[in-house]
Amino acid sequence: GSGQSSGAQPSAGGRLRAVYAGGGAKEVLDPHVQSLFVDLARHKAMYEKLVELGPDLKPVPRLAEKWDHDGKALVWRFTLRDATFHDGRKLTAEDVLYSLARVADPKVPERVAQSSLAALDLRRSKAVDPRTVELVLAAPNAEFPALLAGIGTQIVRDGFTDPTKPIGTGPFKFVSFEAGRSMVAARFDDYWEGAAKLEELHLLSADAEARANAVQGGQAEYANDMTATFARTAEAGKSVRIVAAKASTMQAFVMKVDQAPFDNPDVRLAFKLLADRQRLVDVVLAGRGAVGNDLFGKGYQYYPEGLPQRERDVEEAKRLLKKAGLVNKEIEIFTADASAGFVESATLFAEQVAEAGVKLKVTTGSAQTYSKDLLTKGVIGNHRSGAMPIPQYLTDRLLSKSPFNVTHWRKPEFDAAFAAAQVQTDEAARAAKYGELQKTIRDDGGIIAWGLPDYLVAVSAKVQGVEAAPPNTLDFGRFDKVWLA
Amino acid sequence: MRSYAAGRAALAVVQLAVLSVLVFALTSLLPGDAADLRFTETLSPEQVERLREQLGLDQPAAERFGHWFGQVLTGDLGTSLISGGPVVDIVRDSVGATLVLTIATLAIVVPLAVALGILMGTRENGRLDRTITSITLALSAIPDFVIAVVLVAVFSLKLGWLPATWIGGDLLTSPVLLVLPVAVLLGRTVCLLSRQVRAGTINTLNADYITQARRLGVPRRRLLFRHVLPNAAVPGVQELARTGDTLLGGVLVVEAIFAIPGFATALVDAVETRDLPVVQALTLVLAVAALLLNLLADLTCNRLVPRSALLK
Amino acid sequence: MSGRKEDALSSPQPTPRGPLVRVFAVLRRIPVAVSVVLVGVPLLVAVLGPLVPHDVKPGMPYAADGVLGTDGLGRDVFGLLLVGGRTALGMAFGAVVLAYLVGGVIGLVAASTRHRWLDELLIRPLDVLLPLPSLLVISVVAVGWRASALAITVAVAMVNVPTVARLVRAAALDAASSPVVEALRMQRESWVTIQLGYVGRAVLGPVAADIGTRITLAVFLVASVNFLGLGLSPTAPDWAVSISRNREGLLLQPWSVLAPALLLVAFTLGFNLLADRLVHRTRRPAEVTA
Amino acid sequence: MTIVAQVRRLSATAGHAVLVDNVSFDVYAGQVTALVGASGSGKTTSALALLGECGNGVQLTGEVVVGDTTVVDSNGVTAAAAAVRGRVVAYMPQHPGSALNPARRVGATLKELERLHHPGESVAQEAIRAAQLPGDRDTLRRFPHEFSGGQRQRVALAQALTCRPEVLVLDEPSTGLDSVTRLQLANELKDLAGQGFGILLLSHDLDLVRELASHIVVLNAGRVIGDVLPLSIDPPKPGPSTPGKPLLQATKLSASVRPRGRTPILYDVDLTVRSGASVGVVGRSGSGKTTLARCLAGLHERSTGNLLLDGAPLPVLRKRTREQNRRVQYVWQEVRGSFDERRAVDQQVARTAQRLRGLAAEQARAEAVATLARLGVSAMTAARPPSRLSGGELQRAALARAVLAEPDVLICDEITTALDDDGTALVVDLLNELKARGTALVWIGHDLGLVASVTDHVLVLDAGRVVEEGPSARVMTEPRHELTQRLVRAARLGREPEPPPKLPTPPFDTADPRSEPRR
Ligand SMILES: Nc1ncnc2c1ncn2[C@@H]1O[C@H](COP(=O)(O)OP(=O)(O)OP(=O)(O)O)[C@@H](O)[C@H]1O
Ligand SMILES: Nc1ncnc2c1ncn2[C@@H]1O[C@H](COP(=O)(O)OP(=O)(O)OP(=O)(O)O)[C@@H](O)[C@H]1O
Ligand SMILES: [Mg+2]
Ligand SMILES: [Mg+2]
Repeated sequence: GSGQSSGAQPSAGGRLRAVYAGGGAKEVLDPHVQSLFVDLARHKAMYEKLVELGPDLKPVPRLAEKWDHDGKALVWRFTLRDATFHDGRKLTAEDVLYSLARVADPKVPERVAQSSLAALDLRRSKAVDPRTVELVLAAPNAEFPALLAGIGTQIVRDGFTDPTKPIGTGPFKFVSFEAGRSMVAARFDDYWEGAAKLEELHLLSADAEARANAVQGGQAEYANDMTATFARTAEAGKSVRIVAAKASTMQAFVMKVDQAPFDNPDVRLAFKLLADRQRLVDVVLAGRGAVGNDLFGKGYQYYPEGLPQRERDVEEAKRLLKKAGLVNKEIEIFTADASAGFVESATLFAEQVAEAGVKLKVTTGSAQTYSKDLLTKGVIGNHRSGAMPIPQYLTDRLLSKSPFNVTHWRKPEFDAAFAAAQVQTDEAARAAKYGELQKTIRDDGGIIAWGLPDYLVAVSAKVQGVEAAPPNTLDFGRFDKVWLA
Repeated sequence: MRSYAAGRAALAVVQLAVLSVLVFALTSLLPGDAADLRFTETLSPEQVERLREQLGLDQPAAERFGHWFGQVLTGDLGTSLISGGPVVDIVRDSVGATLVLTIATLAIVVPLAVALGILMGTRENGRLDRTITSITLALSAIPDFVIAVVLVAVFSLKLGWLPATWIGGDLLTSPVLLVLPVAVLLGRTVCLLSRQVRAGTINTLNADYITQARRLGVPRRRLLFRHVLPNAAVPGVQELARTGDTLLGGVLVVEAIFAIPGFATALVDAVETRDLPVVQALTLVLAVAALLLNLLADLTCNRLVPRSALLK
Repeated sequence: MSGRKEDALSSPQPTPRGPLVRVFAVLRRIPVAVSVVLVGVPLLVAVLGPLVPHDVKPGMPYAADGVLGTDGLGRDVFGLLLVGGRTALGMAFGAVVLAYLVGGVIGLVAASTRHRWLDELLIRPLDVLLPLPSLLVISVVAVGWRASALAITVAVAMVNVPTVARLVRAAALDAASSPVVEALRMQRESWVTIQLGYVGRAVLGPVAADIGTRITLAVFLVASVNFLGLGLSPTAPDWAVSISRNREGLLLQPWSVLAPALLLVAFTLGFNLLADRLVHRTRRPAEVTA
Repeated sequence: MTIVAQVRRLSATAGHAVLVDNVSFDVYAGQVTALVGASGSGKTTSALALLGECGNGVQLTGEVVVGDTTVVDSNGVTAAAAAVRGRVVAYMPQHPGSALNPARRVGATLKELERLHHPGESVAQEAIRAAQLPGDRDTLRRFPHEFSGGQRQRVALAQALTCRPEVLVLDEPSTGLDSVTRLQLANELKDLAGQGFGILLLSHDLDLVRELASHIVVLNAGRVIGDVLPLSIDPPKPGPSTPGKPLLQATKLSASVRPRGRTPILYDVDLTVRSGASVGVVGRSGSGKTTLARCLAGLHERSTGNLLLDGAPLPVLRKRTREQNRRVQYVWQEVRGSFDERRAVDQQVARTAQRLRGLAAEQARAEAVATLARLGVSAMTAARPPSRLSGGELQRAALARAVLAEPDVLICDEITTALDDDGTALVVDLLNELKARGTALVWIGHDLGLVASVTDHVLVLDAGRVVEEGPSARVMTEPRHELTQRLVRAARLGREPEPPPKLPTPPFDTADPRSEPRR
């Protein structure tokens, strides 16, 4: 809960300093090249997308007022809002086409949305009128609006070439930027949704300890991505308030389903049964989170309801492991200090697995290359995922051709079922099909999703209007509704 | 003297060249390259492959080094593999804060260490000497990260007197930002340096020429500042040149704790992201600084005590 | 000149007796015993700690269970202390020993060789290495061979090799070029007798003085590397890692940070004091030691 | 005669040791008062009392009045003493080379002293002139290391003179100087006394004292034992000389400081030593005598030329056989540096017999003790570490160390500089005996009288070249080369009724620096 003081009247003016985990030279100003939270926040302040994601990760209109398709989900029409760019020009269909073309430019491989929007056929897409744009896909896809809400899909001005002079339709205008340090933006008075209350927005970069010190020491009013321990300390005082988006990300162990011993479904199940999820949540997440049920996306659109919670059952696990002949064997778990809690959870999980007579040896790899290494190295490892629509998660990680298929889950029938679901234009039918797929994953797949960490943001007491929202959704890191009391 | 300078310069050039080969080799040993690290789980492997080609990382290491070296010879440090911007900018941006930090530290360290060193040296084994010795030894025994954590907890979070981080701060408008970082860096440096000055002072005081100057009626204060100090400073100056490297280790800790976007952080970042041109450039800058510092120290010593250079 | 050597510049003056001076006058009376205790306790913990059977059931993070409470992973702080010293001190000791093995031999050989080219061959490369920032070497090693105590020990050692080699060479050269060695050669003493009996002993003084600071610096370097998360695994029980990982919970369970910090500080402080004493001793005129 | 300093019943004690016992003397304006006596007799201690100074742990009593200030009374050094230093008494220390601050230009210190003691007067310039230094700007801007040893000695003198004190104390100003330089010094001092300074001269150089002093105080073991100079013992009689076959032959011997002949310091020296005979090497300080000796000993490796021992080539020490090593021995000029501080002297001496003659440890030790005793160093003294031996004792121990090898060629490099006449006699006695047994001797020294009596043949070196050689008696009586003539003439200081005509000081800047002492 955000626990806002009731009845405070929004007041205009003031400067808000928000601190994010910095990326040093990695930080970029180009809205189509981004990957860090601090980049996302920066782009969100200045740019907008056609579509955004709601709190349940369902597409909601943004620059596109509304949309519909030809009934086969192949040709999509988006009606644009009456929005104004920072330079005073109105948003038009041409801007949208230019932006999407810029994303797809094959000469610049680092435009992140390139692969997710690969299905878009830009040659056949066109501006119907200044406020209507028609986008044609190469193959039908009922999830297309969600793809337009993915990262790196911001709408820029037609002819935008110089990312160092950002011009968007967002609530704040660019003032200055230093990679790895700060960006300053000022209120854009002609914002279509009504000008922001803040006069000035500073987005700063710093690591966790500095963020904590800054928000406690009054050098910042907003600190993103805080640790549970900090939350515990901060809640003892009065100066800082924690805004927690409950259970909005996922922590898991991933097993490679095509490699021994995890090519044996019994072993996979045994490991799922061995995880003491509550203890993992209590220790690794310091209690700030919910236990997981071996599935991604609890509470999101398409999450199958009514699944029983997987409980710990050491006896059953022992039986399965004995059957698989794994007792007293040693398996390596490949981890790295790549993300908070990885090494800790691996270490703890090793203790839990040991209770069933299997030794899990913790091997630590290089933090920076971990996500790539994990694709090929280790039979079991750590995995986390931020908030994203469930179909996207499946696309990215669980199809035969998925680029980040860390569990090596490659089943043609699964791929086919997913393709069939994606073209299904009826939402309920689609949801049912997705639900089936997810149950398969939960029972048979290689993901031990043990915890759903809360996403924690710290704000100083005078900051009002900060909503608890999962990352990557519309209300997350949004400063046009925030004011200083 | 001219041949001495020429020899030094030639050695420096060789040192820098060998160093860059070494650094290149060292960083080439690291697993993964900049393309792998550029983005995690946002770019598809196919995109990463294209990127790798674009960055020229698919070429053999020797070729890449040759290319880089040729560029440097023409005075171009190249572009960052990560930000795509000129390396010069990254170097310039990161050097500033660290430079201010170190200069501010040294501006306090040097006079303080000299004063303490002389005070201790003139009273060798006296009460004051033992007292200051104990304090400096104790101070230098506390790791700088412990000092930093404690200082922040007390002066920023508890008392709220001083800013805990450099986040969003500007040195020009709030020089108070320097207080805590400099305080952390001071401890060990002052200790090391003052002990050198102390040793130098004691040595000098025992020298015949000081006894002789006193016997010729040179008064105490003059004796101390005109006769003892220049000689006593020599080991201190040499220590100072060597302190550079030690100091940098401390700077990294301080930069991490106070969120100072400085040189040490940039260097570690660049290593972590395999941004080779940046690593190379930063190392070069550092090596040049170290060499210059040593040269400066030698020249200073030579100026202070002309014979000391000849004795080497 | 006066008998008492309070001030070498002039006749004795009354010593200032401010309150501060009086307070710290106590400090200077710290007998050797205290320094030995300061060094000894952490050393004993580090060496014998892992042998002490200490089994506690894991608790909640930063709880008050056990002697010193628990750390961020719910582990018993006291139990961690017992096993965390081996790496914290061992890596530093190992690094200095290694640095002296390599650098010392290089320095001695370079100083004693009559072949100028061999001297050049041994020392010039080190000259080139000297400006190589230790930070870079260590971060490269730390990033490349993450969490390997051996790799970091070797890296810290290598960073120290050039300085050690130069120090030993200078001291040995001083001794080797002295008329004493010529006289010994005139008497046809063997090379080994000269090196061990005279040169080696002459080198011992500067080395003893150097080893004190070098070990403290190595402890700091290793600790800093671990503190910055470049070194050992974040779940390692190492003291510096504990300080680093638990400092967030300083207010929740202070011992999780303070206990390892105190041990580390006690060790370096004690070592500093002892080294200082040793330097004093070696600086005394020869008559006293003869 | 005005008394400018008065010492009455001065005693100096260190613990129970009495260093100076009831010493009284005066220093007169315009005259030279000399304190003489053997080494360790208390000269420096008494002189320092004039400044109200003493060594560590030393307690002064008695009465010392300088000008009209009492600097020492029955309670020790008075508070007023500090005021006389520099202003009333100026002291030139025993080793002036190390008394100059390497970090300060010599002019700066001179100006400083002028401003301190005589502001507004140009005393510094006068002092420089009196010290026979050129007073140009360039000289004053030099640092001490840019002067030669002799020049440095004069800079130190200029410093003392700049103070324009009433009493000038000069401690051993002539040790280690060749005869020419020593003569120049004597003349300078005479002039100074003429200008009205009261000079206190401390020296064991009796000839110098005889030449200068009008009042003499003889000290012995801390007591005044008289006011008449002890008679100089005549140089020992030349030993037996029966030159045999050539033993050691050097031809075209050249040496350099740096490798490959850069910075040469010795040029084409030829030298033959016959068994049972003795060759002397003389020359001004820094002329290359030690270098020549070290070449023969095989210690100086940067040399070219031929070296034959008994007709067989003699390589550098490193490549010599044990036998060659034994047959050629060298006695160091800088003795103190050649002993290991950590081992007892007798042990170190005995090692020679053990290593080179294969004697058992016991036997070697006995022989060492016997040889040392012969040289006047008691077994008790020799059992101490070198730092507890006086310079003279150590010098004799170094000789014993070499003699124990029973060498065929013995090279002695200024081995009597720290010895008084009795000690010298013991040394010469031993050497004569060795010679009688066929040992060949190379003798280096500044004391020409002694050289003449010890050697048969002499080489005169100047700037690394042999400028004259011949039978010792002939060279000393009829020197042919101009340098030899100067050396011989200068050596007559204090022994001839009329002083030799004052020699022109060589032009300062063209003086060959290699002919000046470096330290
Ligand atoms: N600080 C001291 N403590 C104890 N004994 C001392 C001290 N200084 C000198 N002595 C002793 O006092 C005696 C006289 O010393 P002093 O230096 O006056 O002799 P000197 O006549 O000047 O001899 P030299 O000709 O060698 O210079 C010596 O035996 C010396 O060992
Ligand atoms: N290492 C060196 N570097 C430079 N010059 C040197 C070095 N060694 C000797 N010399 C010079 O070589 C010359 C000869 O020195 P050497 O010691 O042989 O003189 P010496 O005749 O023995 O003098 P003394 O009478 O003072 O002992 C001197 O001018 C000296 O300055
Ligand atoms: Mg004396
Ligand atoms: Mg000589």
